Amino acid sequence: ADLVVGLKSEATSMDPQFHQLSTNTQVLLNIFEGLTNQDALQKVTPALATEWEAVDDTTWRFTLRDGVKFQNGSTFSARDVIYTYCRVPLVENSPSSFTIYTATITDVKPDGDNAVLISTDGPNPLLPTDVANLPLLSADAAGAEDTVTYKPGGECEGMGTVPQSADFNSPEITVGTGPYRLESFVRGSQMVLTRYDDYWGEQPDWDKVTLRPLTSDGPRVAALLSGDVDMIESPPIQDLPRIEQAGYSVVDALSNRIIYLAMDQDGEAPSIGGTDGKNPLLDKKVREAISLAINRDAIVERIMGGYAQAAGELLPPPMFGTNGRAVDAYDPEKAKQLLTEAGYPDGFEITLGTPNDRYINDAQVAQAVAQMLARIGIRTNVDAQTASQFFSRRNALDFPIYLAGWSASSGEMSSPLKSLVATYNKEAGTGPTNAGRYSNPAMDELLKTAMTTIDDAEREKMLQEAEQMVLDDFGIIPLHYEQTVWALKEGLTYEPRVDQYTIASQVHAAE
Amino acid sequence: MSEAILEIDGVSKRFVKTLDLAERAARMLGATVRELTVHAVDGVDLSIRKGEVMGLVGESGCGKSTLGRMVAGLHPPSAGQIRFRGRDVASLKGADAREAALKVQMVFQDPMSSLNPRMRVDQIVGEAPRVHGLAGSGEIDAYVEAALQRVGLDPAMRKRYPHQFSGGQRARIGIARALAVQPDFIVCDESVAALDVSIQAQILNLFMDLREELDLTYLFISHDLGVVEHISDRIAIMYLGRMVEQGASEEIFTAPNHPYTQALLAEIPTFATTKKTYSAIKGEIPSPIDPPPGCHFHPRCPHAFERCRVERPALKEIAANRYSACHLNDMS
Amino acid sequence: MTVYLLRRLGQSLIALAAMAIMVFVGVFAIGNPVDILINPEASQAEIAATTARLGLDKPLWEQFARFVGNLFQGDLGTSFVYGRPAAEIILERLPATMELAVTALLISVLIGVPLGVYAGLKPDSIGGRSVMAGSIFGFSLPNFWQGMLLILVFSVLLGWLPAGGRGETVTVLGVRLSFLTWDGLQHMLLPALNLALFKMSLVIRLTRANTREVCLQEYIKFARAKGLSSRRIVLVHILKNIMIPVVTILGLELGSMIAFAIVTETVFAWPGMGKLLIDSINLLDRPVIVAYLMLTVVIIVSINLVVDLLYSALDPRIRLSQVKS
Amino acid sequence: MTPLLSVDGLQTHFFTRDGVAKAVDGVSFSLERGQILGLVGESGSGKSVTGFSLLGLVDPPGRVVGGTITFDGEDLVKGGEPMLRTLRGKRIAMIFQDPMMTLNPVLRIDTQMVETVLAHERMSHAEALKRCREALVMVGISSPDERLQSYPHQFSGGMRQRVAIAIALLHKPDLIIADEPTTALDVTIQAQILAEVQKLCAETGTALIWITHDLAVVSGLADRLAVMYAGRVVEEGETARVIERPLHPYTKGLIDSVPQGKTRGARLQQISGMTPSLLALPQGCAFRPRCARADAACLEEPALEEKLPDRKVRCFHPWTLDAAADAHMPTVTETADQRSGAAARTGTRA
Amino acid sequence: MSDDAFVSGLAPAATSPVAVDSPLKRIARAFFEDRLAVAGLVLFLAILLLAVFAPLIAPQNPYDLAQLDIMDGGQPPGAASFATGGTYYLGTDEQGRDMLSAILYGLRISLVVATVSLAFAIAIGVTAGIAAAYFGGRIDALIMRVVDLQLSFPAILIALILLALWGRGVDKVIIALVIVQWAYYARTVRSSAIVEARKDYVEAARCLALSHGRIMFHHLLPNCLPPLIVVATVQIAQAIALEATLSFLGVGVPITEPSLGLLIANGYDYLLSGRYWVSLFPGIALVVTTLAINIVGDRLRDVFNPRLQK
Ligand SMILES: Nc1ncnc2c1ncn2[C@@H]1O[C@H](COP(=O)(O)OP(=O)(O)OP(=O)(O)O)[C@@H](O)[C@H]1O
Ligand SMILES: Nc1ncnc2c1ncn2[C@@H]1O[C@H](COP(=O)(O)OP(=O)(O)OP(=O)(O)O)[C@@H](O)[C@H]1O
Ligand SMILES: [Mg+2]
Ligand SMILES: [Mg+2]
Repeated sequence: ADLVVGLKSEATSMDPQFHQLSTNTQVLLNIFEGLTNQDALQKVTPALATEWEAVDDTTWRFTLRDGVKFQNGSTFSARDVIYTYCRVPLVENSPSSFTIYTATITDVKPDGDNAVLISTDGPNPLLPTDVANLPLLSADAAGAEDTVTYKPGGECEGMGTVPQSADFNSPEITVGTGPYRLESFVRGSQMVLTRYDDYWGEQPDWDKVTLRPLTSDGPRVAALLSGDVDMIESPPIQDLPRIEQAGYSVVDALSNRIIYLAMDQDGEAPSIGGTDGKNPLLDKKVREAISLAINRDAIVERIMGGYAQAAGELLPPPMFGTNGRAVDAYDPEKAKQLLTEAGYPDGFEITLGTPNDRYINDAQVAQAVAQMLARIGIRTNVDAQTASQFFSRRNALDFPIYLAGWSASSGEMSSPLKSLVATYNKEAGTGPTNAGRYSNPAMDELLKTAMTTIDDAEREKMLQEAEQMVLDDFGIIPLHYEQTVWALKEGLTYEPRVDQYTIASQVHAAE
Repeated sequence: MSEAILEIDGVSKRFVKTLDLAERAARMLGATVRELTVHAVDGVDLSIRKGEVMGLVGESGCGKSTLGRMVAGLHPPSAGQIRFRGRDVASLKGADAREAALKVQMVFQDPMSSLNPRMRVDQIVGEAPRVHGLAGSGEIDAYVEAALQRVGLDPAMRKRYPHQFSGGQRARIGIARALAVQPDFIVCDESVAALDVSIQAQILNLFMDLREELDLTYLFISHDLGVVEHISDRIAIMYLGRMVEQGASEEIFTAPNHPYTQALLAEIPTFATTKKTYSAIKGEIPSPIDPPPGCHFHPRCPHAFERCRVERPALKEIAANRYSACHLNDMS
Repeated sequence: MTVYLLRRLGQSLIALAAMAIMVFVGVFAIGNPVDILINPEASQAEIAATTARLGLDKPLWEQFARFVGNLFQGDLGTSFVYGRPAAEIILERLPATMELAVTALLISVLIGVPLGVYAGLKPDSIGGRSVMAGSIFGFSLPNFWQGMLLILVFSVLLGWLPAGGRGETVTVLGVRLSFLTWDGLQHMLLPALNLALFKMSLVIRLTRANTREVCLQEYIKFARAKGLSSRRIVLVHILKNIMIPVVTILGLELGSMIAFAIVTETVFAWPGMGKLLIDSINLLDRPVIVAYLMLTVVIIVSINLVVDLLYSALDPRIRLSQVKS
Repeated sequence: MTPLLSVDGLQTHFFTRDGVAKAVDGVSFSLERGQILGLVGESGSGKSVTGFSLLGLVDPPGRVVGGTITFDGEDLVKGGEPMLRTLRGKRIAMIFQDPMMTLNPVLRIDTQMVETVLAHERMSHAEALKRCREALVMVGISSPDERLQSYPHQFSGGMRQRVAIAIALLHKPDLIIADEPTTALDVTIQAQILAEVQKLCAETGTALIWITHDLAVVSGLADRLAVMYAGRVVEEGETARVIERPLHPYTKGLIDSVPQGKTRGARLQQISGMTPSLLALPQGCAFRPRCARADAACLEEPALEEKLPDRKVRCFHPWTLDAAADAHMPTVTETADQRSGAAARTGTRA
Repeated sequence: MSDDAFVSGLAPAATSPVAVDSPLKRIARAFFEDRLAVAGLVLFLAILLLAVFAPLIAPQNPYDLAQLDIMDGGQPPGAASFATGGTYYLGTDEQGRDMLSAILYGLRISLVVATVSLAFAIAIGVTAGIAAAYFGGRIDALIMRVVDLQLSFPAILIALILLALWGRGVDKVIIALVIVQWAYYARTVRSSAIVEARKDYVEAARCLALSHGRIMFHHLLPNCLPPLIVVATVQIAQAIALEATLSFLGVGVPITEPSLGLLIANGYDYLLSGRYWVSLFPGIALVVTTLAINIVGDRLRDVFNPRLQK
């Protein structure tokens, strides 16, 4: 049986190490596999490694699966792992390099016949998660020499001529261990995958899978309704009633993505009007007022069509590091009162930045937030832009308040904490996305400790505590968790994934 | 004999289509691109005396209008001098130049296109006097009225637009406009060609009346020999940019010297009461882009001989105040 | 002819240079593509490294100089997003757009010219008036709205035609074409129609105006005085004269069709260059934007060239002036 | 012998927004085979419209609304479009005023000539081409083969007009209507064309209607003259007689107002006033407001009557019938003598 | 009439050949003969009034976010408001924006953008075009090369790129439209000015030693108006459509102050879901507006074309 899937965006490359992009990953996961895997709930599960353990604080040992063959027939071994990890820094022109997963790795070497030892420059509790993002290439297909030796910083030996992104258009080089092999890839039109019969694991249901990029929402839905495709990802929520009515099934799951408001806490903010040049957002009361002014349920209900969940934390519970904090109640009266207490009885004027093509109904949500803030006296202009402009301007700290989203690829609290609220520090590499410049040294300290704690239980407690500190401070205001939706033809099932991936090999025909 | 009011001295006008960057580049690459030069007027001498009517005749494209425009100051000559009252017009600056420009006016061929269709008559006639301060803003209405009356137009019509007049009336407006700046010299470029005979007579009479009344001098351009003969004291005949013959009107009409003039006169349609047998000069008028060498007229001339093909005949005085450019005159 | 080619070449070089500078400065001003391309979890050091890797850390003039240098070696740059030569990415998409534009052009000419001639010959008839009224409509409806209505009616309500995408293609000489398969044709119909409607109105109006103009010409009356049949007068004397302006305008319009394909491709998810441009603008993929515009300039210039040649084939008066210069 | 063409009371009106323009309102004349008729009148007097009416080529909003046109015994007004189609170009040909506009600029000369031949006769393309070549030779065009391959813009005005004449001659028509064919041309070229036309008519026996506003041009060419004013024929007769003794004041005014050598220094005789608008013609005789002899009687419309033998005039007070006024009349013969004298002198010089 | 008048001919004619009215009145008279055109004009004026008085007519200020309530979002036409109890005659969008009000205000934005850009584009284009025609030579060549370049490049591409570079904003849309449009006027004006400049009245004006500026703007310009007006009507309709298209492509006006185009673009997302009104009504408003303008422009074209005048 064949499967045709309508995707909302197209993979930019077939090279699994070229661009860290969920669009790429979800497609490539049909062809390639990493040592580990993340399941639908982002729990780390065995893949090409059957088990792993921390040998000491800085060394992990991964036991390799036996009898796995690449799609070109070569046998999977530690050499492939070393080659793969070696190649990461050698990928040219990568707009988003996978080095963030290999940066800490100091050595990779075989340990006996069926294991590898991976050393890091410090304790890295997240290494098993990280390696899930590093799908393994076939050293043979890529033209490596017989022995490949790992040296950090792209100094590996025995690499041969390293194939570059463009070379991966060829099915000769795009060789993985996954359930499907690449048959053809016609950019802008479709990608065809065929079943790899010698796959080590459970055989997928489909002989042939066609992935079609249908980037506009309307046509994507129309393609489903007209039978052109069997399944689509991210149908626009407003169309879901119609889709269901037409006999299609809709599956959805809470995603790992949180939509939040970040506020400028970096000294004076002259772009805020009616405050005599003061920055009201430095006042915790004002921040709290903003949070209380927002009717999250109304947004979820009206703008998100019910396909979202009001958020009180930075990751949807019960994900790793969440602590069950309640959603801030909608209380405009109290919000107004807080504003008055803070010295702004008449509110102030502020511009809310938002992308308009990045998150589900992002600009709509921003407008709704603006409505609500306007009601407590904070006159809000919405500055909606295409994502590229928005992110550039956000990173240039152009917005006193902005709406954005975050999804934790590791599936644990350290991810949002480290990027969104940890103090911005170039040297330490913390807070890269903290464009509100919120800073809480105590939390920073706690987070730092957690990040080097290998023990999961201990680490989770620390993360919970750190998150609580930030949220109590209203350093960042969670709005809602997005829900990811798939629409399928009758007779298909798909286990919805937190990471929003659409993985064709995991689509099943209903019994 | 009164002194010359306007002297045209070896005046030429060349229209050159110069090569642009691309064309020059192409030429460097070996393409055959050349500059096109039209010798619209080629070394013309003419002197017009105060108060006379100088007729200028010639076939289409021979450069009559171009010469007229140069006289009226609309084109600068490419070579030669035009002297008005003894002063080189091109050398004048500022107020002098403006003064000279206003003293020589032009009346155009097409009475419709020479009037701005979006302006009322009083604006058309009164604009220049107002701008140049010939009439103060208080007097301008009276001034315009007088100008209109002088050409026989009812001043009551001064608020109308040109399209509301007949051809003859439009011609009068054009004349009134020229006269409103008090010129001494008027270039009439085919000023009656577009009019019906009956109206043409009215306008010709008007020209003659005004000449007496205002002591005007005319350069009267026309291809209609009958009109020129009627109105001119002296006549100049052009062929393909050059002056071929010049002299008093009667003399030219009774004893044309140049073969071209002779041919031209033979072709004037005249009233006949018997059927005429027409005969014609052979050949078409050559193009001024590629004029024949020597005497321009030689390919059509029944008397042409070897010298005509190579040498340009000079305009020589063949009798008192009578000029002709023909090699035949050297033979007799 | 040489002059003419040189002039054209000069003009297009200026256009190319203007375009390139504008895009360079512009994209530089919008921001750093790394901001959007990179994984948000990347640290500041990673961001800096990536920026350097893409050459975006250099001053603008240096980036531009490098670009120009590469250009002379026939290299339009490598896409930031795809890591492949930008020219290659665009050329891959070119056939889809061209196919769409050409089909639309054919539709608009084959339907527009006869209707326009009819309306021009019978300006006061009911038929002529309705053609004109219809064309005003085609003129007034914004392209994208037309597209939406087409989808709404033909795909959603009637379900006759697919709403988007390109459908099955056949590869001919390495170029993938849709119109050779039934499925491909079906997919192409709505977008081509969408793209054609506006031009069709334009063609109708142009043809009508010219027909009326030509009809008033003395030579048409002379042709009647010669005793020619109306058929010959319309099919030879009138048609040949109106084809001159129609061809000129259509040449220009093919260029704008390729540009307007952006809208149609967006509405119908047609995988052509226009769609790519929008995506590239959104991702600040400068090499692709620049390459797209360069290619467009080249296409438009070539079309204009062809049009001018056609024009001179149709209008003998032009031929003379070219021979002369 | 019945005349080849006889037009009787022809009326062609234009139904415009501003009213009905009676461009042709009672035009009558007749023409024998081989005869040349000069149709004279000032601009807008309806000469061209008369010509177009004969061929049924009046453009909307114009329409022939009355009168008869009898060509070789058949009524063209009744016969309508089907009959006219077969006649046009074949038995009645027309030459237009502006040679620059009459040929289709985008078609080669051969195309435009051959199609005329093939529109009326079945023959091979080669034969048709041969006939075209002959026609071109007839109008004095050298190297016709080369010319046939050319486009109109490659010709000068005189050449184009000759091509147009050649096209008119292709079927050796019985009647040619020439609508001011030389007005746009220079005198020397005009003379060439006149010479050719004259020769052709004499050779082929074709009748010719020569429309012009220039009395002088037709005076030497035409056998008969018809003078039009405001859509009506006001005088008709043999050329010499009309020129010698114009009956209608308008004709007389027309002749007198032509400037010539002998008028130099003197004022020209002129017709006062201006051409009336066809939309608001004065009551009665259309010339009345401009006429010195007009009186109350002229408030009635005069009819075209034969006041002298073979001389029709539309006037209550024709010149010859008023001895007192006749004294002013210039003797046209005298003028002509003077002129031919001048011509003779020039001729002797070489 | 006396014999004397016959001789002198100077007596002014008593009657004029044509009725006495100005060229403009003639045009107007011709214009009003076509009933469709009059209907178009009336329609356009009505739309204009609606747009101008939108703040007085509209039940809601759709640009004031405080007046919106998402609880009223997505209401079908005729539904009652939760918040105020009023009726949404044309429904609401997902923000609870009353579509009727949004259309009126959107019309305003669309028209303002179109007319302001039109005014600037005309000013620039006319000056360039007249100067090119009047001075000729190098000035002409230079200006026309720029115009050619501009025109050979599709307007939508230029606007798209410019707006992508500058970001959203009414002012930026206007600037982009001016840049895109001026060349049309320059070309139009030049081509008619070149014809006019060849006419004798310009020579006459030069002969009268009038200044260049005076000749260009007092003599030439008024005579180049007819084609300019025609092009302007076409272009204003195009400008409205282009702005709409740009908004549709996501580079137009700010989302909180939607123009018609942006309203349609927003509604595009709801087309399949059955909330047709969000995009249909603004679409109809847009079409009616451009239709009315095009009808008027069409008639003007006919009226101004002297060759086609009966
Ligand atoms: N601006 C110009 N550029 C190029 N050539 C010109 C220009 N003006 C005139 N000419 C050329 O100069 C020649 C003389 O033109 P001009 O108008 O003076 O002739 P003319 O004797 O007045 O003819 P006509 O009787 O037709 O008015 C013509 O061949 C014409 O083509
Ligand atoms: N298409 C038309 N619509 C309205 N009136 C017309 C039309 N064609 C001609 N006329 C009118 O018919 C009258 C006669 O025109 P016609 O062309 O026959 O004049 P003409 O004697 O040939 O003048 P000319 O010497 O200028 O050629 C004119 O007054 C004109 O106004
Ligand atoms: Mg001239
Ligand atoms: Mg005529």
